[in-house]
Amino acid sequence: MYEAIAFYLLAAVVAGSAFGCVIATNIVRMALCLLGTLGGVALLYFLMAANFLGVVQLIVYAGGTLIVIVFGVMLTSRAAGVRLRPKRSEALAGTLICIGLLAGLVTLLVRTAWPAAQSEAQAYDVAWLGNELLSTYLVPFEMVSVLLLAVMIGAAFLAQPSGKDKEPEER
Amino acid sequence: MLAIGLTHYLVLAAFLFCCGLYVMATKRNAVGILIGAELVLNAAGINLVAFSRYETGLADGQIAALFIIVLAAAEAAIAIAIFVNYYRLLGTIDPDAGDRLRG
Amino acid sequence: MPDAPLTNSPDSLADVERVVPGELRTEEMLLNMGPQHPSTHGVLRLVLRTDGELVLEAVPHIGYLHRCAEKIGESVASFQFIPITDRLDYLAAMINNQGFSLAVEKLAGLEVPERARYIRVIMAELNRIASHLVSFGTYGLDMGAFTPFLYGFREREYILDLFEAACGARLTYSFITPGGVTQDLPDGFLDNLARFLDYFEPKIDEYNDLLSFNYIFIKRTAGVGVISPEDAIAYGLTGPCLRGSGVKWDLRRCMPYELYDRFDFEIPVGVAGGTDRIPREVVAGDSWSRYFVRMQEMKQSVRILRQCVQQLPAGEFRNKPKGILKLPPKEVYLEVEGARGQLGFLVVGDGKAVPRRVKIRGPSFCNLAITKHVCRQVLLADIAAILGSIDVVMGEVDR
Amino acid sequence: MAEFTTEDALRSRWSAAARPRAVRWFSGLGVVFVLGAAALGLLATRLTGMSYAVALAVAVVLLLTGGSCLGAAVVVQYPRAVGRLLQRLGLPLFLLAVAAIIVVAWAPVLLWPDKPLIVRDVLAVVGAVGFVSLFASFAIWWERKVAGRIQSRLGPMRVGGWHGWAQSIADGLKLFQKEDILPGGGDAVLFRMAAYVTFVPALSLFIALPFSAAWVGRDLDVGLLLIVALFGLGVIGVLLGGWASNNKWSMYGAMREACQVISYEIPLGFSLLIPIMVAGTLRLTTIGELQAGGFWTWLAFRNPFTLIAALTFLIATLASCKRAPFDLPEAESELVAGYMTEYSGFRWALFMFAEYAEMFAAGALTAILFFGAWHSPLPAAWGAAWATGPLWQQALHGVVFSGPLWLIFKGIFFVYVQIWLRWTLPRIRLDQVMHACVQFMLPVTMVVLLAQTFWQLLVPAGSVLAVALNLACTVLGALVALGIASIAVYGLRYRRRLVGTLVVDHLPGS
Repeated sequence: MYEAIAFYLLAAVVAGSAFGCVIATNIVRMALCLLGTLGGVALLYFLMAANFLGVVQLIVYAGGTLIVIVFGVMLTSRAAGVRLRPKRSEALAGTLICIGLLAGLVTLLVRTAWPAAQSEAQAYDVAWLGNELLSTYLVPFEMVSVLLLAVMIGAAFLAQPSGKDKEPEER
Repeated sequence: MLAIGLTHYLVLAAFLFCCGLYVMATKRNAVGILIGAELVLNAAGINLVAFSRYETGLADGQIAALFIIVLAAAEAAIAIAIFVNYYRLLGTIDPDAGDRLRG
Repeated sequence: MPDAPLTNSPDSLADVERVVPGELRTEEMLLNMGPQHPSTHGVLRLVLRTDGELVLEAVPHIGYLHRCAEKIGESVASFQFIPITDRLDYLAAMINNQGFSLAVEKLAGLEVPERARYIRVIMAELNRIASHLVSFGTYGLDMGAFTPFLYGFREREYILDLFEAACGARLTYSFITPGGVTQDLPDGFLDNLARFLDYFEPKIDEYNDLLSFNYIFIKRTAGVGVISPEDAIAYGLTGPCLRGSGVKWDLRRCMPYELYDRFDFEIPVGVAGGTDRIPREVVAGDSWSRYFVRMQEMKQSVRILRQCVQQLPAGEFRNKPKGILKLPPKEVYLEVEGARGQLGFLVVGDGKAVPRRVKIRGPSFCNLAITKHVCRQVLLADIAAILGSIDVVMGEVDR
Repeated sequence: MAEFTTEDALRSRWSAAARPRAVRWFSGLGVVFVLGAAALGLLATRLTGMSYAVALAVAVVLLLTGGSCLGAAVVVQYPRAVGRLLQRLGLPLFLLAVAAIIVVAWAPVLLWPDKPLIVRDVLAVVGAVGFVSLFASFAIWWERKVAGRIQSRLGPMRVGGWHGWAQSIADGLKLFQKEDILPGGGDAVLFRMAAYVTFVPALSLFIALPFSAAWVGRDLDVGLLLIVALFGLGVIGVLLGGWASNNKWSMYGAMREACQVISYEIPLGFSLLIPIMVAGTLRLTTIGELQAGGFWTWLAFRNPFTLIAALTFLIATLASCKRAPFDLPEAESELVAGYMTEYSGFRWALFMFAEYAEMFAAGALTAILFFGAWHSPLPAAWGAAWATGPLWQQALHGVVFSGPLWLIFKGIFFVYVQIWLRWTLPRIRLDQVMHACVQFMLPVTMVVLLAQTFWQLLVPAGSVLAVALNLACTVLGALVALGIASIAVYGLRYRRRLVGTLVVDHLPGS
């Protein structure tokens, strides 16, 4: 029963803040809502006994990615008060499509009879996950590290001010 | 209702996915679109972990979710770098303004 | 002038004022530092044009403390103007008193007894130490070190006690007047002064160890806000700011007034690092040099004070003018070496007790002018470092 | 201006006319409630099952209410006597309350360890809240005292009598009463939320922070990572608060904070990896128990690399907790108060609480990871007999050999180090902070990580080299500790000479 209570609470938090993202017009508030979603999803991971994943979600997502996003918001919106509202037609079409998609998905999900679990749910402890990561999933792991390196270099290259910007300084 | 199963998580993820989709489709702020993408990725993560927990019992779901988190971080870093440049060039963050092909 | 366009300050000042946010380049932002801000000493307002942490331009705006001191000087008798001079550089009020008194004495041809001259030197040097102690403390504060501030004030408190014993006031003394000083030194003053000097001299080295040679402090101040000797002279800098740039110019030695030709002391100047105990990173004319000149000057003041204690003669403490002191129709301009630079008084008499014209050259005012030149392309934190090392007192800038 | 004395504080607030009436009402109500409670209690003896429990609970509540009413009557009737008594008993009462909170929070967990997890969790949360509030009040007072002593003044001396011990409580009461100001043009919702977004992670990390092997809210297998994650989360609150304040200085503070904390999380993480590698686990209790055998087994002294990692970890936590010399986000001489510029009252207090909670967490984490966790410097083997003996021996074991008191002591010591640095060092400039991170901390931690890897691969645990370097590091650590202790003793012994008699004589009352 505790699990059910926890799940519904967390689901409310996650869904509520995701919906907050939808209706918020202010980009910083959207970021705050995203924080709610990310934290809620991290706790959901805990609920699904994926402790390590939950913590990684908190560290990397909430502690890293989100800060980068907020940083980006502040860097790019001098006039942060300017609200870029969606066009009415766009919003209407988006709403219709999304509601339709959601209805379809939920019907499908509820109707599908999922096969019974093939194995007992086990407690995923960190050591087990680490061993898996460095044995079975070694290739993707290494590929991700190469990707991260590329991203680091790319981001550094993109973020440096271009030569054109420097000129007015001389005057 | 009280026994939480796979379907519960999947429905939640579907809702998250649709929210993300809507945000990506309609927000007029590039960073907002990034936030929408994060929502969608989170929905995928929930799905993967839920399947791994309730169906396979293997590590694959979790590992995939882990990679999603890492990729999301990388994506955010690159995206923000692009947006900052975009903002420098065009003075706005509205993605619709970027319809020119010249820098 | 190395960068001529900057001297067109009215133009570019208007530029800064006129800029509205929309016209700024995307990264730039206008920032108001002051008039109420913890690191502006007093009510100075700086308009900063920033690009992130980088300050592109800093324009000082003054006038928040204007009290018409010069106009008051033209409507009261010279003795009555003494309390107003207290409020110019309120951290070194004795020297202000002294400067104005000297100008009036020169104008009126008033003789001053020798004992009074010694007392004046004692007071001026003590006040110089007190002022430099505040400067040292607040500079530490600007750099984020809170503790030196309280040490500086602990020592300054004792000087203020000495002043209180001498004249009853702790901040606005009105002690030195045309013709001498208002009272003779009280009993035991010299003993207490000697005790203080014995106590204080080793403390200066202690403060050097605590703050001046602190690695972080050096990193924060050395090489920051470098003023070349040419610029310093061109902008009319005086006092520790000028000497920090390596120019050996001190009125007490170069154009001696009062009794300064009798004392043995040195003029510390800023030198490039690497020699002596001066850290490698230091460039002559940077914030650290300006700061360190003050620390060394305190030592020299102690030296002068020790000689005063030994030499102080007996005699009259003032030459009281008979009746009302009339100022002859002449013009006198006289400068003294204040704690912050050369403090000048122009007094024009027209045969009455009230001067026809009083003009004050405030050293802080002139020193402040270089802010705009130095605070370019520096970091936000450097503004505090530069401003603190220039050490302005707004009471004197605004007058 | 008339001085406000204790007598003024003790004066009755009730007018002469209102007092007898108030006393009558309070005492009457009190008697009625107590009688009602007695009657209910008698009734309860006749009942069984659920109704018995309900009746008993109501009776207890009634008794408490009646007691309070009677107490109020006494206070209103004899305000001075009660006030004096309270004043005299203030410190013991306060300490008693502290002890009571700790006991109430933890006793059930220790007495019935196999009760449902949720009870334990609730109690752990209560314990964490209690501990954080208490520690923050203590640390704020203590920081002011230490700062005062460093600056040759006394610090708080008035409130509460003995060395102004109640200063933080008084400040807290003041802050609660202050107006909650919202900056004009700011984002009110975000402004309000930001304080909680900062405070909640700082508080909740105490759930996973072990005070000893048994005294831990949730002993997670990813405890260390969780604490580090929650450490990093507080930044978002600062960032949002700075943005929502609609103040450029706040904005600068927020940006600096984000910059600094994100950058220093990397050396922090690398330093963390060293103890993780040595212990082979992320579980904090296991890491702690690894260091039970005397202070030469502490992880910091294991080999030179762990020692360096301990130092880099300390520096990185300084930057993460935005303590001097890394206190740029709130640098008062540059940014007024940084991100806190527009905050006042309760929300400001929340930021402060979060800061001090993080400081303690950082100190405790340093102790757990590198400096013997909850173990005293004595080897645990010496006290093994006591650990299982009668209750008094167990208690003694907890005090002498290992227990939460030791962890709290060590945590407070590292907080003291942070305070000490803050009041001694100037502040670093932002580019120097980044420089120090990227060009110094990062390479050093990377090299140490690599070196530790090779060390573990190549040098067997009992080999001569390992033992010799372990010994050398231990001696070095002991010498540093001795040095600090002797400097402290010297300073205490010769403080008159250090400050100079001139100044001491000058103090009021000398």
